[in-house]
Amino acid sequence: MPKSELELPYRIEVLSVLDETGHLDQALEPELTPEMLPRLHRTMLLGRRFDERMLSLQRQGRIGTFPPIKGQEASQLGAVAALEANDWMVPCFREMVAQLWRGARLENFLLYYAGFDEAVAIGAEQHDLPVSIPVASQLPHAVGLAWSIKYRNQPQVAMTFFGDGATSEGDFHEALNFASVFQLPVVFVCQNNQWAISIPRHRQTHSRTLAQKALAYDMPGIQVDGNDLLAVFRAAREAVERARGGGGPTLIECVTYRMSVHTTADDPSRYRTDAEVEEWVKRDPLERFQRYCIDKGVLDQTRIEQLEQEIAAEIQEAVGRAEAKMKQEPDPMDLFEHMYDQLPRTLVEQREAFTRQLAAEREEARHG
Amino acid sequence: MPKSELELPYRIEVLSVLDETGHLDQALEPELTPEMLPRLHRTMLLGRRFDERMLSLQRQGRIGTFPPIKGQEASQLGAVAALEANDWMVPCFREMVAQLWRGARLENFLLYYAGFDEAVAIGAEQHDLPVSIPVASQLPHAVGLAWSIKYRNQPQVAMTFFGDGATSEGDFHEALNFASVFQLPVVFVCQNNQWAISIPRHRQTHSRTLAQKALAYDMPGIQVDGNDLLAVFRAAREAVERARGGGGPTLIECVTYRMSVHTTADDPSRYRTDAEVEEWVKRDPLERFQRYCIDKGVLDQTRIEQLEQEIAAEIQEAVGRAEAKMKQEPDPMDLFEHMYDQLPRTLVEQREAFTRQLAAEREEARHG
Amino acid sequence: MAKMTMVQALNLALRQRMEADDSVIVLGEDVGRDGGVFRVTDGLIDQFGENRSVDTPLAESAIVGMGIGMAVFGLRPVCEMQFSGFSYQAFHQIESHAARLRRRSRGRFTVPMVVRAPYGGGVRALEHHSESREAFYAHIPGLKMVIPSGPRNARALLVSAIEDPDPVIFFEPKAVYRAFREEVPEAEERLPLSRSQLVREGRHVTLVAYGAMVRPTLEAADQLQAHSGIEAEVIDLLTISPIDDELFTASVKKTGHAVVVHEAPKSFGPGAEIIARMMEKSFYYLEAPIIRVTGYDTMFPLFAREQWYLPNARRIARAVQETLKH
Amino acid sequence: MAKMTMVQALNLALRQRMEADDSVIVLGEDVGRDGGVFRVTDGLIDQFGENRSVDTPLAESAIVGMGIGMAVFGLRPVCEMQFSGFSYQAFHQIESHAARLRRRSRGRFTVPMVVRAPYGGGVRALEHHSESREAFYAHIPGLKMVIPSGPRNARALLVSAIEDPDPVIFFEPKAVYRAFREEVPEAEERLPLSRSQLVREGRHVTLVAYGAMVRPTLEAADQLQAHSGIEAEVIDLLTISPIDDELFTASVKKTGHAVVVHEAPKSFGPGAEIIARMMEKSFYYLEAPIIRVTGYDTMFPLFAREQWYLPNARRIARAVQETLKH
Ligand SMILES: Cc1ncc(C[n+]2csc(CCOP(=O)(O)OP(=O)(O)O)c2C)c(N)n1
Ligand SMILES: Cc1ncc(C[n+]2csc(CCOP(=O)(O)OP(=O)(O)O)c2C)c(N)n1
Ligand SMILES: [Mg+2]
Ligand SMILES: [Mg+2]
Repeated sequence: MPKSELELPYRIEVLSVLDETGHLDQALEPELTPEMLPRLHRTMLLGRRFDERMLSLQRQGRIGTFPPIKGQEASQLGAVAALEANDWMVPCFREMVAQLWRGARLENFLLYYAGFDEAVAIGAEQHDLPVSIPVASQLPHAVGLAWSIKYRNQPQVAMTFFGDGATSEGDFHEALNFASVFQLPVVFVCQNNQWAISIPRHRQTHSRTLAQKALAYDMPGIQVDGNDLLAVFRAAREAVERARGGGGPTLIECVTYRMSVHTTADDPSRYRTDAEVEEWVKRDPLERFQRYCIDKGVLDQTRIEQLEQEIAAEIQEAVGRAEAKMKQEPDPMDLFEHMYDQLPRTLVEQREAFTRQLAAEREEARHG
Repeated sequence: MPKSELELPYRIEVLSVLDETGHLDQALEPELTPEMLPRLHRTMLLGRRFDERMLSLQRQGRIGTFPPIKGQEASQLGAVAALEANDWMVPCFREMVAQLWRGARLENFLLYYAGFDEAVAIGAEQHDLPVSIPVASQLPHAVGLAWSIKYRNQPQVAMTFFGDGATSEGDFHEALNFASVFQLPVVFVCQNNQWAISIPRHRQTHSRTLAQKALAYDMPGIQVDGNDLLAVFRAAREAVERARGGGGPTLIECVTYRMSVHTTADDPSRYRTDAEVEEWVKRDPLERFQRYCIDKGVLDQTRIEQLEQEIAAEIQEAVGRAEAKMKQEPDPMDLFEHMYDQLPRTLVEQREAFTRQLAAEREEARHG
Repeated sequence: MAKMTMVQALNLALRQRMEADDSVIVLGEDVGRDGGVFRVTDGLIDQFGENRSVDTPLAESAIVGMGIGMAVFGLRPVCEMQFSGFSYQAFHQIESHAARLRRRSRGRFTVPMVVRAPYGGGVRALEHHSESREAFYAHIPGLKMVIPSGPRNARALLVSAIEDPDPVIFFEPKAVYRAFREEVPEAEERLPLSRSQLVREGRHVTLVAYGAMVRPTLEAADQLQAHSGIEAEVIDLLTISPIDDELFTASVKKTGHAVVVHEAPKSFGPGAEIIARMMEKSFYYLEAPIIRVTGYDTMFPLFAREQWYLPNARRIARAVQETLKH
Repeated sequence: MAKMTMVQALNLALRQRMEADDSVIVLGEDVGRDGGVFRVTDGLIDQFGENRSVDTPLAESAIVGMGIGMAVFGLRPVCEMQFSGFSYQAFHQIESHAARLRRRSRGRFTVPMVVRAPYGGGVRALEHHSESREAFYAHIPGLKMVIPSGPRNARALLVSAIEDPDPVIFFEPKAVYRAFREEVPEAEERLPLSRSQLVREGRHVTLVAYGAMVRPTLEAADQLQAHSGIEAEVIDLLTISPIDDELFTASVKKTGHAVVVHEAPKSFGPGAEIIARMMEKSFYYLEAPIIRVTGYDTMFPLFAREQWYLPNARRIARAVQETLKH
């Protein structure tokens, strides 16, 4: 058969469990324990409300530029919910609610976006890398973590997040290829929120799905409804279990939507229509999951109202704590911290010069 | 259908026309004109003999390190044979015979590998980029050429070459994605010669084929027997025609073999067996195509012997011309040539200092 | 003549070059419909269409690599890196190809390409959005590295960069983008990519700066004059590389003292080259050590601390006083 | 003690560190079965297996990026870039992550990684195989940039680099790889990554060099002594960044004259930083302009011309005579 077609045993699955009309496919429904459901719901609601609050703080000039997550809560939470605490999580820059789930503190987000280096502190027990801003560049780090997990025979996995735009970068490709060659326990979670700033998904790449990019590496790829927490969780759990069991990496494409601006510096009216946003508002992941929790009997309207109050208070306190810190002048000497294990002499000198300069400036200020 | 399989209209074709036993699939046989066949055969033979000669020159220390092409002649020639002269050809560093077909001169290869910058001169009419050594980095250039062709509505295409190892680099991915997003007239020809220095193909990537990487971009991908000039030509012609007709890019994987060393600095006995090489020697592309030409009646044993003599003489003359040039001391001032359109003052000064230094050294040499 | 910000002036340069020459193509992330995240390419897509103001996928190496192919073909690509801190993804394309194709083809192929990138601090930005690493590009033979300091010279330099037959890395100081306006004539102006400019005459000390640092340097010069009668001469480099050392060596021969200012980290930064050249060419005129006022050899801090990282008029003035003490 | 080439000495350093610490992992293109294209990792795969001497796919960004992940996890990756000219594909990983993760996590994560790369000319190599661009890495805060000059210090520095808690870019001079042998003791030696070394004492002029340039510099010193009685002091930097300026500023205070030598292009090269520091710290002792003997601001030529590009003893000696004329 000189001209033949190759039998490629590949397929891209598409998964949806709880659809936008509220229809549930019970056969696919993942068993989330009665403790998990309300925790997930609470974190989702907290993420939504905190996002809204950050937006208003930014608009008031109380914090700087930040990337809202509105609309992507299910997609992020469904994925990290499948992780154990000591699994590694390698975020991009738009995983606020996933980070909250993993133990990040509200006020650190505020301080970070207010430009305080202190806010990036990570607890000694946390297995979460800091935010990574250069698009796709964090993927190889997750691969390195996964390589080490395998080398050290640890029962861990690494999960990394990135956007639809990130799939265009060379680092995406190199990372997936390495993960697959070494058959590493890593889960690649693509938050396809349809936009990379002003570039729509169909101009980012010409392929019908992002999930199918896994085929280039003989890696399982799955496309899930990213606004359906149950579907994301199911896909993530499967991928995490496969990874933990030695079955290698998976690419998960969560089809979701960036309901808000790219960052607060962005003006989406330049490139997308309100009508498009409206369409996606109908598929709001929070409402959908909330309805499910109510149906499951772990939530009711009273509890939701109570929750809203609790969360409002929690956020308010965090804002209070953060703003108190913001009011204190940050320690200028911090410039020289955490650069090296031992500050080299060149930097000791620069620090000394800086100290003298500050002292001189204070002196000047005193004498007018 | 909440968990469903995506109907991906993709397939990877595998193409072979004239197999290693000499069996010809007439239905697939491309019509190569009676002028083309002997030209192709002659170039193939020239490439093989010149490669052998370069190897012996290198072993004698008469030229420096170079990458032999032995075994990849059909794969290269079949592809460029589908191009017109003013189509763009963007080589990697192992396309000697493709470059010969496109008009490169034998002695320039010798001079280049003897370290003479002059040898990289490219004729004003040639649409061939110079050799590109950083693996995969030339692919985006072909994309840029193809973008320009489309922008200027030219009836051209761009074809670029690279190895199996190159498919791991980020630039491969980025280039294919751009080509597909902009639907550009570019043909990506992968010379899968099974090895990237010491790394075998199956450790370079975990996918069954390299051709299937096209699926990541919804681009046609085809795997061809790279030792079968007819198959390569057929696939390349189809891709070139599609590109020229506005049908966008194609990825062609030529399955071939690096019969020789990676470069003359390499020692393959460290990482591969002679038995493997033997297997591939049986599939020698030159013999296979030669037999075909004989069957076609455009060649016979007498003509082959005559050709061998012609070619030996042609190579001998080129070696003579090249070595004559090598004997002349290269002009040191050339260091400062072709750096900028107008040499900046900093470099004018450096050139003057260099001139003074040379003069002083000559002076010193004269006076002992 | 209209009063323009640097963003508007750059936009004007692009627009007029695109009107004059259909081989000028703007490409990059969000440069089309969005007009660039800083709006430098605003409106170009409406006037010239999406084939001239090209929104690309998110991949810097491919943007520059594609630009190289376009330039080799004969077009004049103007690539945008969204921030200079993301140009490193394209570093190999710039170092290994853009800077080399002329010589690698003995002049048959050239790369008349501009790579634009906003750089520098002072705009309360996120990590990677405030760095000044022009030294990386200044150290690459075959490139030109240009940094304007105000709307009018930005426009003129960008026109020259686009017309230049060689690849130009063009860093735009974000802190200046909208900081002030200048008269920018409608008719195209050009500035050579080989000349620094005297922006203030003086006889006591030579101050060398570029980009966003020119303003605090001038401010320091004013303060020094006002408070201590020190007359500082200020030189704006404009082109970092190939460096123009004529003006500053001549100046330092006159003044005997110099202070060099940049945002970039001190060590192995552009200031070192300026000092080395003053040393080589005006050594016997120097009366005191030349001082560098620069960023520190640290990560650029998040913005709550950026005022301490960035040189300012006060630090510059103090350095001048220090060097004049000798 | 055995007489070893630099390749053998580096191999010894890796082997002993791998024996002592199973978190030391070598990775890169062809480092496993092939033992590296220069055989620096020869035999490691046999002794430690393919999980410790890891052949990776051909992708520099992923090699370094994976190394970063490994280092964060707690391993000590030693990444090989096959040639320094191909490290640019990983430039963003080095600049934007390796150098920053410590500060970006307030010390929670560190990157105790070494990126090894053969660099420099003089070995009749192809394009991209001869460059010296250490200045790129020296200008990145958060990194250390180390270049040994001989077998024994190469071994000691590599041991220290592997043990260092911070990322180290380790350039190995190809021209020295097999050029000569030195006694290298079996027991592990270490050298601090913060100290240059006096390799020849002298009182008339200070010569600063590193890597492959140390040998021609010493040769020049010998010639000068023999033919003109000039006693040159020679300093081998060893660590380029963070730079050790104590030794060379002290030396130039003594000699009043200096010549700085490197293969890298002159402009914005490491020599500029050395001169700037001599200026800052020993200005009043300088008797003449400091001269740079360096590569030119051109592409490194193909090898038929490399002897003209590279500094040699003759050029260095002439520069010394020139500076002493003053
Ligand atoms: C390497 C790099 N290039 C450019 C940018 C600027 N930038 C920040 S976010 C972004 C778009 C990212 O899109 P996507 O990956 O889809 O993630 P999303 O923002 O939608 O979450 C761009 C271009 C960057 N941060 N890094
Ligand atoms: C970016 C880059 N990394 C590393 C190298 C060193 N190198 C030269 S050829 C080669 C292997 C290339 O393999 P492949 O792409 O299969 O091409 P082949 O040599 O088999 O023709 C390597 C690693 C290089 N030239 N460029
Ligand atoms: Mg997106
Ligand atoms: Mg190969």
